[in-house]
Amino acid sequence: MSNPSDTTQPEKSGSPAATPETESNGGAVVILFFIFGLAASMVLGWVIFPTLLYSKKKQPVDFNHVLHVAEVENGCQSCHFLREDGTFSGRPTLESCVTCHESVLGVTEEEAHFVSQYVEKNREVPWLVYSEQPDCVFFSHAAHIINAKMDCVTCHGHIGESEHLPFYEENRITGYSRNIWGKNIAGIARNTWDRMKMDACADCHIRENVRQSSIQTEKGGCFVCHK
Amino acid sequence: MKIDRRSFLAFSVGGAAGTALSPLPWKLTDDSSIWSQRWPWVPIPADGGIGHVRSTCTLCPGGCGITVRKIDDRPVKIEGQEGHPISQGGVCLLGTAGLQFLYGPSRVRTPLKRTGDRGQGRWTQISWEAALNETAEKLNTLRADGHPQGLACMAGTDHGTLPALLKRFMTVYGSPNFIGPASAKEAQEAALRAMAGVDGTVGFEVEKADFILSFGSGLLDGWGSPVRMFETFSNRQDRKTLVVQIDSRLSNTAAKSDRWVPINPGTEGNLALGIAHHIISESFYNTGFVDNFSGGFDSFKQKVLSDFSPAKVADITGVPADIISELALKFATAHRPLAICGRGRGNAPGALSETMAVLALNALVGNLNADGGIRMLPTPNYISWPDPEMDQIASEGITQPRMDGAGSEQYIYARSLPNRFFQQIEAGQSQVPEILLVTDTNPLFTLRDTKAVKAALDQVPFIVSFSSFMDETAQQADLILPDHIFLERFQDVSAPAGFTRPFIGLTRPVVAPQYNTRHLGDVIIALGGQLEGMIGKAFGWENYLACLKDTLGGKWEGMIEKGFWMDDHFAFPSWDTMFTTATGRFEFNGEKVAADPWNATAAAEGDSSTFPLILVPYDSIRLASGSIGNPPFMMKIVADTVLVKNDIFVQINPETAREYQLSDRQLAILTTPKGEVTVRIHLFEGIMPGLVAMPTGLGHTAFDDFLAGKGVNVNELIGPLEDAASGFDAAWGIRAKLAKA
Amino acid sequence: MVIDLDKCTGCGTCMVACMAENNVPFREDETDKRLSITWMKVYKLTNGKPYPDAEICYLPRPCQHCEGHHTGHSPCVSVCPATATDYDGETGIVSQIYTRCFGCRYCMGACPYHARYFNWWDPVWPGDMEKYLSPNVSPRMRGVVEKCSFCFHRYQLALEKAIMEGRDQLEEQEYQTSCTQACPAGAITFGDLNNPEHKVHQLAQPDPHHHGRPRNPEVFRLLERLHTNPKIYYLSTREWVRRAGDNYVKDESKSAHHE
Amino acid sequence: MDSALFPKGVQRCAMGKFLLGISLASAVLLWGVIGMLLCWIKGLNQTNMNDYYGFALWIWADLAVIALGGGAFFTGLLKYIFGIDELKNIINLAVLIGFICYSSALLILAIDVGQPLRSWFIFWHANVHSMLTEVAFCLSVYFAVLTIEYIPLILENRQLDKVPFIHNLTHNMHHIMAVFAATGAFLSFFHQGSLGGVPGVLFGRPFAFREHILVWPFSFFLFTWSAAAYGPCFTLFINWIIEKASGKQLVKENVKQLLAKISGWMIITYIIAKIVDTVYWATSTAPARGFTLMDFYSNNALYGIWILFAELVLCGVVPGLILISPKLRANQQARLIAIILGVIGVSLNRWVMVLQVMAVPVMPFDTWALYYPSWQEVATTILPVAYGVILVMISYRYLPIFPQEVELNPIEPLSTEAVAEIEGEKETADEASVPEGEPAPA
Repeated sequence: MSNPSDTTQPEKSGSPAATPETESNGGAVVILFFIFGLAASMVLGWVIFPTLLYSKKKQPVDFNHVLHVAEVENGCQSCHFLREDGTFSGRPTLESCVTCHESVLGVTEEEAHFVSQYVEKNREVPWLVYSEQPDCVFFSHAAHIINAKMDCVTCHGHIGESEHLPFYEENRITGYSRNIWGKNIAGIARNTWDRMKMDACADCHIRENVRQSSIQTEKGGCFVCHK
Repeated sequence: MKIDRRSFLAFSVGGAAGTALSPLPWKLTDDSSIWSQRWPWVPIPADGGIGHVRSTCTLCPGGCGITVRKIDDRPVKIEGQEGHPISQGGVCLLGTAGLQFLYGPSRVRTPLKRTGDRGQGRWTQISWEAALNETAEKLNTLRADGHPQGLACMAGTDHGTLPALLKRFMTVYGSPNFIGPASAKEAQEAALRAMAGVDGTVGFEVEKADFILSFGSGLLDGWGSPVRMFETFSNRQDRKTLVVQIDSRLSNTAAKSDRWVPINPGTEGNLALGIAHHIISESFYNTGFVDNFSGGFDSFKQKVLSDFSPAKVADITGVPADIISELALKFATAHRPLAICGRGRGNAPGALSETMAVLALNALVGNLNADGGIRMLPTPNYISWPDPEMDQIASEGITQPRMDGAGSEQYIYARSLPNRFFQQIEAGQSQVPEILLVTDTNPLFTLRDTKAVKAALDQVPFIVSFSSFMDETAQQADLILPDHIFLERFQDVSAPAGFTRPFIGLTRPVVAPQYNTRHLGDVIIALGGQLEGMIGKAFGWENYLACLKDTLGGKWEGMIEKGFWMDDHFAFPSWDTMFTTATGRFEFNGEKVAADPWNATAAAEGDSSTFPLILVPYDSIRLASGSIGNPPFMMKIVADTVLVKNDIFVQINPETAREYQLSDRQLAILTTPKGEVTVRIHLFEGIMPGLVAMPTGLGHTAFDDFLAGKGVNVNELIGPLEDAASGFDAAWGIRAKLAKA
Repeated sequence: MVIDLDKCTGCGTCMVACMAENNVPFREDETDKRLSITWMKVYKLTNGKPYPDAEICYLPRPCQHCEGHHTGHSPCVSVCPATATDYDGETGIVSQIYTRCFGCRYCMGACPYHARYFNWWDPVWPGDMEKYLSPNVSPRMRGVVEKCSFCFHRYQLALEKAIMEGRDQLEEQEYQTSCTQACPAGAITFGDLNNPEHKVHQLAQPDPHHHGRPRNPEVFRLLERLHTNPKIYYLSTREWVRRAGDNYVKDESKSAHHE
Repeated sequence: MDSALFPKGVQRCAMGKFLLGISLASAVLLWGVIGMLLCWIKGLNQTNMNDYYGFALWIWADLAVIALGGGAFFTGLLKYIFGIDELKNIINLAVLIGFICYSSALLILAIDVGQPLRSWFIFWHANVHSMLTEVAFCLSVYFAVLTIEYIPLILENRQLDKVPFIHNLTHNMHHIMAVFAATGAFLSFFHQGSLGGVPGVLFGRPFAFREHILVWPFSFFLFTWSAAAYGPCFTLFINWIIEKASGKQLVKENVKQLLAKISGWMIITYIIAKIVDTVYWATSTAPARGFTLMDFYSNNALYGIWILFAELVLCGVVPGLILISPKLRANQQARLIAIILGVIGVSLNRWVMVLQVMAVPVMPFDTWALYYPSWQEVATTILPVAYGVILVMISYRYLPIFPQEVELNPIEPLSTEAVAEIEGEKETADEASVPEGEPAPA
């Protein structure tokens, strides 16, 4: 699990603790025990902890993005669009689904379930939003899409190319989606969309020099992203 | 042994190192930080698309235009409506807090039937069908018994299709007892009928006037259409308009006026005539108008010159003679003078003579239907339904005398006399209604001498309330058939208070009805259908909306689009054609006023020996004193010199305080002939010594915990005084005494 | 922001509009004003003269968004131990982040205007009133400090609209606070004090060389002499009102605050 | 029955009597705990604080106990750094009191914040410009130091000391104690100072604001100085109480007089600085903002000019003079009075610098804000006192707090060795170096 650099760590960090002992006999045993402890805690921290931390939740309906993207004219914007006043529509409401789905299309079970459970009962689908931010966060899609010319993938990854919706992983402590912290438990982002925490936003804002107007932090002003 | 200890040490060191190298501690810290920021029971408002709906506010008679901001289907804020002819994009605090009524705990959420004793607050929820059936049954029996006049109906307004439907219902049912409101607005209309013979409403063209003489009217305290008054006030400097406020208290209006003329309370009418005296004696008056278009001037002149000499008036009003003549001069020589009346917010009509005196004053300077003057607007005539077919019972019942005596020989100019209605019942001098319908009004709170009103209500066997809220009167009802509130329904708002053009505002649903309530209009139509006789026939619409569309006809489309209809080009008739009195002239003394109108002041009730002080109610824009109580947001901004915990403050002058050894914020007993309450003292330099001023709008016993039990309802302490000339409630205050608690 | 005290009638619409706009909670008893959250608060001033010479003036007091004597050194911002409140060099707005604040209340002690309020209770909306809460302002939890934000969310929304229309500058009217918009007397003017085009600049005539002190003799700022350099300018033609805006040692020359 | 745990060669009261005392204190403690829980569960609406009194009784209690606990760092400074060796006989007590005071301060702070669960944000998201941040950092670090200084005392318990490992540990710790003492002194200098800064920097509050003299604000020095000056008074006061309670003399007269003398000179120097500061503030700082001195002391029920007199003269100059005069100092009664006045004096100063700051209206049309604490506040403020009493009782009973006790109240011959041993270890620590100081914050 833990990469080589980690396993080399113990000698470095461990040796000072161990040296006084190694003068006398049984130093090897000590080192052995040391590595024992090290390995055990590593496994705990890197393997067991993440699985305990997140609960997997299934989306109410298994939505096929590929299928829909093929159907609509202008990709994501067809359903996730900016309103005229610049606010973002987020996930589509049942209303927009019904334009095609007032009756069952195709033969999939999922479809039947969707129509019977939501369309017919006229209930909004309680989607679990992978990128849901806390209430104190203000995010302007307009600013990022139009001004910064960013595309959806930059933050949302390739969800648009998925045929099935992945599990929604909820952090048992914070109650927020795992996507905010990032799949990597160490919080290391390999792709631009791996992390949606404040530092991730801030890094980019610093790079792009977006309203670095805070007097206290000399970084981005709080009221750029907070409400 | 040794090994073990060391090994264990090594193990834990390794463990520590490993943990430090694993994400566990860092991730946990970060998560707990986020966890500590999330409070599950703090609501997270749902986001959505922003939309706006234009409608008309009906929380007061002002008729302001509002724009309701919505998030998807949720109204989230009420704001002003740009370009609205009355409110010009403005909005008042009551309107702004309107959403608290929509979702508030005091809403009646479903039809209720009383189970406990009256006022005990024990109810069972019943279906609309059951509620309507029970009502219909009662109404049928009463009619079958042959005295339909035993049905009475109290309504909060006289204008628009809803009161029209109610009146129609009463007519075909066979009862003359439709009791509308009686406020300063109605007093003005009565004066207009008496003096000009015009059946309509009085408009005050404050926007164009350049000298406004306000006889105690709280232009900034909720008088007329509040927002319109605020705007007029604030941009008057640009128009070089002067406002003189005649007031016994430094009210907000007085404080903001160009000049405050303190006056003994209740003597405004005398001052008006005193000013008239000067104008006449100095021949400042508009001869063109007086000589050619008025009648009864000579007797008026004689009366005024003999009885209202500056010296005498100065003595009564406490306004020095030189100031009286100065005001007269300024008023008469102003380019576009305008005298305004209706004390405070104008909740009480006052003596007819006061309104007549002020109208006469306006007439003297010839500003009737002139720019910046008094506008005489005929009653909106868009409601023209075919006369209903009447059956025997109805035709007989309708000819019976009204319980409140309005329209009788004696009170010929009054349309409704709610105060008298209850007085008569309580005094056992009139037939007690067997069924009372109450809608859009809360007499048990708003009328003087609430104890008497309560006693009268107790005698009524069956009370049906259509209130949307659990107000004081609804609490006494046997059945509550809750109406939608203005944000959930269609309604036409015509003849807004004091406005100067023919106008109909459209109130429309901005949100689907939140609870199991029904539109009053629909209920009346449905009820009509359930009654025996011809009654059903009178309501040929399947529902209220159909009725409204049908009634507004061509105006409808435009109203849906703009939110209102207004006749911009309305041509006001000229002096030679505007008066429809027998003589076709403006009658200074009124046409058929029974009693001599010029015995001006009504003295305050109580004898001055036991009650050395005088209690006057005062209106504040921060306290809604109509049938609706303050919403929580408004209670929140009531000053701590008005209410602390549940104690109400009365304002007295420090001099008065010294006289009775009272100090600021101290508890005291306030006694009037009508009752005794505990109050706190607020020392205020802006009030005349000898006066005690108490705010209106507090002391609710109903609604919710945010309003009930806070302060005292001043109407419990003041009794109505019947004005001989009109039957209106002429009381403006009452004698009182203060003592340490 | 410039507030014309001659026009203000003390009606309190600004206060209600502010509460309605910003999801401000309320309680059954709000008569203890020192426990009552009112981002915008209207004070009643009197000239202290006896009847009938008494005069009243109302003074609305939002957060003054002080800039201090060097940029961002407002009384409250510098003292916050957790960087929960901040001064924005671009907009000049003093921000407050409720999820960062841990409720030490040092900022409240620092603010001479009492513009900061503490959530002593859990917010509760009776009946179904939660339904009217606006998503543009996040409701606060118990134990944190809150205050006027100059309706900053309106700025954010206005910007989004401008972006849609391909602009990066806002028109003066596009960003107005809730109180400004609501005031039926039109007493409040809001805009960019540094923009000579804007009405606020023309009314207040801030002097850049003296920490924005107004050059218009009829305009004053609250407690000018504390060098808080606030952004709220008050306009009054009445001398006693202007004098009531600051403290003076007895017999001090009236122009003292121009030293 | 528990005599096996007593320090060598001393007598202690009967178990029953001891437990009675403990349980009495515990009852008070419990009351405090209830108040504390109420504040945590129901929130700060349990207090009588309001938007004008964001800081109230608790913050005062914090400032006060920290000032009184100042005896620890100052005595430590004198003993270890300036090598005034007699003080070794009272240093343990000073450390114990310091430990109690600082732990109490931290506890009260944890109740005082609106979001206790987030209180660690002060480190996590620290704003280095804030005086409170500095306070929090130094406070917690110094608390750690005090703990480290207190541990060896615990380990010196007769039974524990038998364990060789512990014995060695104690021994080693004594060696490096000077380092900690120095660190402690250094840290204290800053957090006492920054506590003074807390009101001093409030330029929106003319009553609290102090000008820039070497460092802004000047109250930075005043607080440090006063803590050093009055802290020892409190140490002596507690010592007096213990002696009264135990009915024994525990510290030699010369040690007391020495500490009293030092305290006296500190007080005098402090009070001179304080008076200068007050005069400058009253004649220059405040008037420049439109306030006269009397604006701060009139038109209200509580804060008359008497409070200034009491703080400066009655509880400042007076105890100072008493303690510097050898004759008066030697007089038990006079010294006691001086000590008590001193304790009151510094507490009064902290009260004024917290609560009166909140009371004085700043906006001309605003009014005086007066406040009285709710029972929950009082209870939670008394809680630490009860806790302190308990800790003192236990420590005194089982730990060799007073090196001279055995000598002063001889029973067993062994005693002197015990003393010698302790002395020996302490002395070895004297060569410890003083760490570099950092520039004071501006």
